[in-house]
Amino acid sequence: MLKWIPLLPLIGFTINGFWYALIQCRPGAKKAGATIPGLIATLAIFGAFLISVKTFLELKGMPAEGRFVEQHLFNWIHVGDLDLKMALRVDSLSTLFTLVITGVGTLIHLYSIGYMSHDATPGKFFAYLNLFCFAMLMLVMGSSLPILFLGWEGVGLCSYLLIGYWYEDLEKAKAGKKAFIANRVGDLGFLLGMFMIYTHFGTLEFTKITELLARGDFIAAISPAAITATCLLLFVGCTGKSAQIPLYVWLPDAMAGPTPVSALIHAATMVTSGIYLVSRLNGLFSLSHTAMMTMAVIGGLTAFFAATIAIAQNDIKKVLAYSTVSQLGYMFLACGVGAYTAGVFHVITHAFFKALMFLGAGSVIHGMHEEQDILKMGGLRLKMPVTFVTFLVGWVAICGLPPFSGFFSKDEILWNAFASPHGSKLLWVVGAVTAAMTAFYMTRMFYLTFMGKPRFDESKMGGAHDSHAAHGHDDHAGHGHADHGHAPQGVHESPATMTIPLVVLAILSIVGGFIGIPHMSWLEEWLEPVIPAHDPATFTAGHTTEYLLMGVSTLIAILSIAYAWKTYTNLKEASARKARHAKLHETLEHKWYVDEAYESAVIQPIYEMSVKLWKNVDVAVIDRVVLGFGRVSEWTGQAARTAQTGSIQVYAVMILIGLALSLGYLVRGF
Amino acid sequence: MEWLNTHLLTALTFLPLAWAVAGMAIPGRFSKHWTLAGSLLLFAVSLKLYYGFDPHGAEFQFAESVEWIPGLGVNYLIGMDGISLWLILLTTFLMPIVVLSSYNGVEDREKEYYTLLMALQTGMIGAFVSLDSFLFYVFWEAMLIPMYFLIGIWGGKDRIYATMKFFIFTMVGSLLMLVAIFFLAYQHKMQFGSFSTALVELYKVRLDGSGFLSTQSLLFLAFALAFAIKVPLFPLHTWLPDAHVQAPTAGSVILAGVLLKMGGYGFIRFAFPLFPQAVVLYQPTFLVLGSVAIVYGAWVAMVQPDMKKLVAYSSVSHMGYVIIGLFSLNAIGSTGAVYQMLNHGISTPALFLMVGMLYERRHTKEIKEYGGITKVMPLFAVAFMIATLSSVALPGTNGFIGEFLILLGAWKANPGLTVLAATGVIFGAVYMLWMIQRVMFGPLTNEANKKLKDLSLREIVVLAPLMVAIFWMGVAPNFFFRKMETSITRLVDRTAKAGAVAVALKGER
Amino acid sequence: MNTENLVAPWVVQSFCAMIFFIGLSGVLVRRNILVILMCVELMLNAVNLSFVAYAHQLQDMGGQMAVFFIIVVAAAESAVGLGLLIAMFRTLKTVDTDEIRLLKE
Amino acid sequence: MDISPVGFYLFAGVAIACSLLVVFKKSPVSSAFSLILVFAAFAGIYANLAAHLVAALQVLVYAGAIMVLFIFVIMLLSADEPSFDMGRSHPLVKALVGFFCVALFVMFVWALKKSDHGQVLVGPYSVAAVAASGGNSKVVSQLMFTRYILPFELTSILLLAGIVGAIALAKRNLGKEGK
Repeated sequence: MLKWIPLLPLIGFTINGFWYALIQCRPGAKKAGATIPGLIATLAIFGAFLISVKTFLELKGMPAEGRFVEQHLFNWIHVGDLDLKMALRVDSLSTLFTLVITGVGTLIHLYSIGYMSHDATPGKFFAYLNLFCFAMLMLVMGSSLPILFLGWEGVGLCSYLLIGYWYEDLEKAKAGKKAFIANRVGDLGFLLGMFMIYTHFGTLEFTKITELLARGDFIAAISPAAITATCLLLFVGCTGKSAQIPLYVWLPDAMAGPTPVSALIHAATMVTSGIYLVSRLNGLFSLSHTAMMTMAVIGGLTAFFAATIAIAQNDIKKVLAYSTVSQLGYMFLACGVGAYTAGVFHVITHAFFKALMFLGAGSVIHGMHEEQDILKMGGLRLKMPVTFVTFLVGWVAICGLPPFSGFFSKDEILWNAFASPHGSKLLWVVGAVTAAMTAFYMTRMFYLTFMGKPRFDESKMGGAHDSHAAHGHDDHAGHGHADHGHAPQGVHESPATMTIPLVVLAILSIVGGFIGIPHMSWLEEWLEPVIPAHDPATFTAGHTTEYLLMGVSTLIAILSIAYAWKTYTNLKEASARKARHAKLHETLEHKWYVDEAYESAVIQPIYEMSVKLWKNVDVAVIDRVVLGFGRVSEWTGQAARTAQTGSIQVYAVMILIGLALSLGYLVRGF
Repeated sequence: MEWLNTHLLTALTFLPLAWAVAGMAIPGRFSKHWTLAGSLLLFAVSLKLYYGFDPHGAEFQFAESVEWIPGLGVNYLIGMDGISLWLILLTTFLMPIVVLSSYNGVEDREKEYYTLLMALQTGMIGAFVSLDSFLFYVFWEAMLIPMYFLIGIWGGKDRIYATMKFFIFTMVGSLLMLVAIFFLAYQHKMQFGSFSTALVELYKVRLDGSGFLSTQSLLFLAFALAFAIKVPLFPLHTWLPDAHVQAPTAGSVILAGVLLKMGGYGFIRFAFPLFPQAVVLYQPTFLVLGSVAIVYGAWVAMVQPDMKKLVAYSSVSHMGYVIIGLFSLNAIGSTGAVYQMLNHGISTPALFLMVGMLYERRHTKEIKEYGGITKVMPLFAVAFMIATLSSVALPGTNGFIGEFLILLGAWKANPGLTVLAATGVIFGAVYMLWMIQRVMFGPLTNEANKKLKDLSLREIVVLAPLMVAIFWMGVAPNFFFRKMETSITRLVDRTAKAGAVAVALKGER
Repeated sequence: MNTENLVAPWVVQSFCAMIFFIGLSGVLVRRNILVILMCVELMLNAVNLSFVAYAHQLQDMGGQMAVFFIIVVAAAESAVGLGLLIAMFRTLKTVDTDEIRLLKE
Repeated sequence: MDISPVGFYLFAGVAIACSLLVVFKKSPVSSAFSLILVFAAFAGIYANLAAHLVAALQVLVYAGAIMVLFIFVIMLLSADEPSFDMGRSHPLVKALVGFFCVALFVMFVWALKKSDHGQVLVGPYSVAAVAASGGNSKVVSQLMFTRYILPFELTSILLLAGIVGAIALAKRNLGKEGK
């Protein structure tokens, strides 16, 4: 039964794909509505969700240690001693992920039907969306590292296709390319990590690796440096895919894609694949302290760094993008300090409230007719009540106020950062400060979007062509035809297909936290076979400090919300304060000039280098050498020609010399 | 029909030539249909080869031997094993596609064009099946002549320069090989009393392989030079971009699809088994050259203004992978290398065909002339995307299997270099996606691009088999590995085992 | 006849060689075609003498027969040579090889 | 070699001197005359070597026919003015020619000296045997029409070609003048 989970989205992809390619692409084909392909896609992913729920229940019934379901499809590569089987394996960890992917995926597919109703080629969009789900499910359900890698690059491809979905806008195409190449850089690290594992462990199957990890003698044989190198290489792969410090630059630009894409790919699923990989191989990672320390430090640093940038962003999706990078930093901080379960818990809760907020943002943009700049919004709580309420839930959850899910998962991470054997006080401080900043910029965005007086002129809005589109996708209504020519109607609440997923996700954001309440967390006990729980003895602090820290983090959240609320009530005072330290604000707005730095440090030199290589090495050196042979023969020909003087005597003399030399040579022999 | 069973390979080799000669009688207009029928028939016959080949049977099957030049011990000895099976099938698989793709691409002198194509096929299949080094040399040179005319007559603007360069470059390289063949035959006479250039005989010849300049190493270098030019390996590759840019679509498809594989096949069939110790001695050099070729090819491809030249340099990069795969000297690397040759024989022709289609519509290969093609040619964009994914080695396509195995094999041989080679994975994505972005995506600014027609039915039929092959080879590689596995283990044993002696020698010196 | 005051064979042969080389140097150095032809005759005679000397030494008539034929050839050669010379002289008005550089393209 | 040394050395000296004259004399006529002397000296040596027929032929054909032809041509072309063209040729060419001729000569002499194994009587035609069977010319003519008949015929064809050639050269010119 397992194979149907990834297979259904694949079938959805093929149906939509071929339908689009064969029917839509024919010149003069009439424009198709979004409902048919949308329904096909949603049904496909919903089917997959039902089967994953069935698998989950099946796993629940099994005893703790035997808790996995396997299905062998066919053997993929059999060469020499490498024998890779295309097999799916779902255990307690991957079933959670499948549930999240298919569950949130279904909601997002449903949402997209409404969102993409005005799009010109919905078939292509839903085909790509389903292909993404297939790849993500293969990633999570693969039984060996190469299958995980198959899914890994598959999701990279789909994010490339979906980010650059509105390919007519060069910026969006560039963003897609940037995402794929940044992922590819990470995938290189992942590939080399896989080779290290293969050479040291002799196998790439997860089950065999975990068995070998358990055998102490085997591990002793491998040099610690090799293990650290393997973990770091795999972590490089994660930084590429889950947008951590060096390779996070593609995620904010990925907002160029349609919003459901950002919700599904860049919030809930793809970016969390790094965490899945780390927790899947937690046995390997926990062997090398340095690797975990680098992971924790990079995670913390990314969280803090992204939070600072988010504060100064004005585009609603960019704020959410940087907040995702920051939350991912948190997850890696958790894994770095050894609390993989906390990381997974945060993945789940983050999937709920971040998807919720992205979809909320999407419905705001949809309603505001492609307006994405929060400075031009305001007072939407009256116009879009459902979006407002659900967004409120998401905002509160991410700020980490009890009893919402964000509080539990973030607090678990902070507690582990503080107290776990691998953690350190400094990491807790960074986490806490980032939590404060998160609350601040989230409140800022929430307030500017929904509260206060509307700062836009409704009459100019709506109508056939939304000409003004700062960041928004200007061809939302494009493709050379006016699809909704109805009268200019102001800011409107999104249709039902968009609001239902919002409500469901809001509920999940509230309820989500209860699966991981500290000390009686169902999650820890559920993931026991895959991720061995920490025995509390090794913790450096007792329960009392744990509750104390909980109180402190809640207090921080409330204080920064209040502070943000106060600053943005009167905008004049807020802009005055901004002017005061304009320099800092300006650098934050320009994302610490990281993109420009990359451009000049990496991309430009490579470009110039390759031009030099081509012009100098290829054309100048090698070609000249090759043509040189031609010229050499020409020159010798020329030289020889001068010997033909035309006078017979000279020829006779040459014969004589030749005769003399050869006779001399022969006579020498006597 | 009975004759066909016993002499299948001879039939396969000379059927195209006979078919072309028979085609002389056909009026010019129908020669393309005639050639298409011929190439399809040939493909069917070659399938018989696939079913007849038993991987666990003798090393060289369907063998035939006829005395040719007794004096020199040269005989018409042909046969095939698992590796040449797939390369032959690749040739016969590509030929109908090539013929169909040049249906309205070629207007003047059609009859000669198709005759040359078939003659080229005879040359190629002959080279893949010949087991006598002299016979191999004859076919090796015979191949050049039709290609020379194909590029020289139907080529682009300064085709004479390109085809002359291509011809002389390859010819000069292989002269040394001829000298080496005769030296080997002579050694065979010294050691066994009679001249012989048959491969199996030459395997028995013992050569001093101790130093870097020992006889075995020098002979290896002679063979390696000829094959490295053909591959083309890094310093000797400058003929490829010129030949591709000036060649007609069919010419560059065949050139990229099959002729480049001749270099790799030469290494596998001749250089590796004949000079195992030299191979081990020169392994690091070729690994370095291969890695440099990958990165160099990718970087230079990035800045090419002309699409065909970009794809040509990408071939340099892909074949760099083949070299490091071969020289990793283990089963995984070698299988990866052979598989990468097949992949490259599918993805690059697809790219060339599509560039050719664009050329047929807009008569320019400059990237800056295009932009936003997806809007008017969506189906073309889908096909182009698939071919790019295969060329960029995305898992699920054939490219990934090849590159994964090669890098894994090379990692075992030399981890440091493999890291350099693996960066090729990134640069591969960079130049292909950058080209796609400039050609396919972005606003449709150029007026001329607005009236471009999407793929016609003929063009779909041309591209469909390649697209299917890309996914089939990506998802079910075992189907291909089954047939070539034993041949590769034989190759690796013959090279690694004897090579070990060289290593031992080097060790204790 | 005691043997020591007889002429050693190599002396005769080296004498022929000397005549031959004098003729050769004449051919190579002199500019006048007539003199060149004469020197060629000289070289031919040197060869004839060497033939006869060997014939005498080896007591075989083959040498003399060869001389006989060489003389015939020499006669034919000089006849044609002079004929050419006259024809050339008629057009080029010179017998000096320096002016006659038709071979030089 | 049982020939009288006195006669041989006398004739040899004359021959060498005259051949030097042929080469270094300014005027072609004097070269021609010294060449005749050389031929005469050669005839003497032939007679010394008991090759009477050849000696006779030498005098008849070489001195008589060929040299007469030469003198005739020199006079015809009035190319008699002394053109000491030795001077004009390039000193390097002269040096090269001189050096290589001497070098080769020395090589020949050295080779001949080394390979000279004294009296090696091989063939049946010793001087006495030839005299016994009727003299040199009888033996030569006998051989001419028995063993060497083929070269004899070939030379006759050669002569024919020579004659035709000479006529063709002369005729062509006449033809041109005649028009």
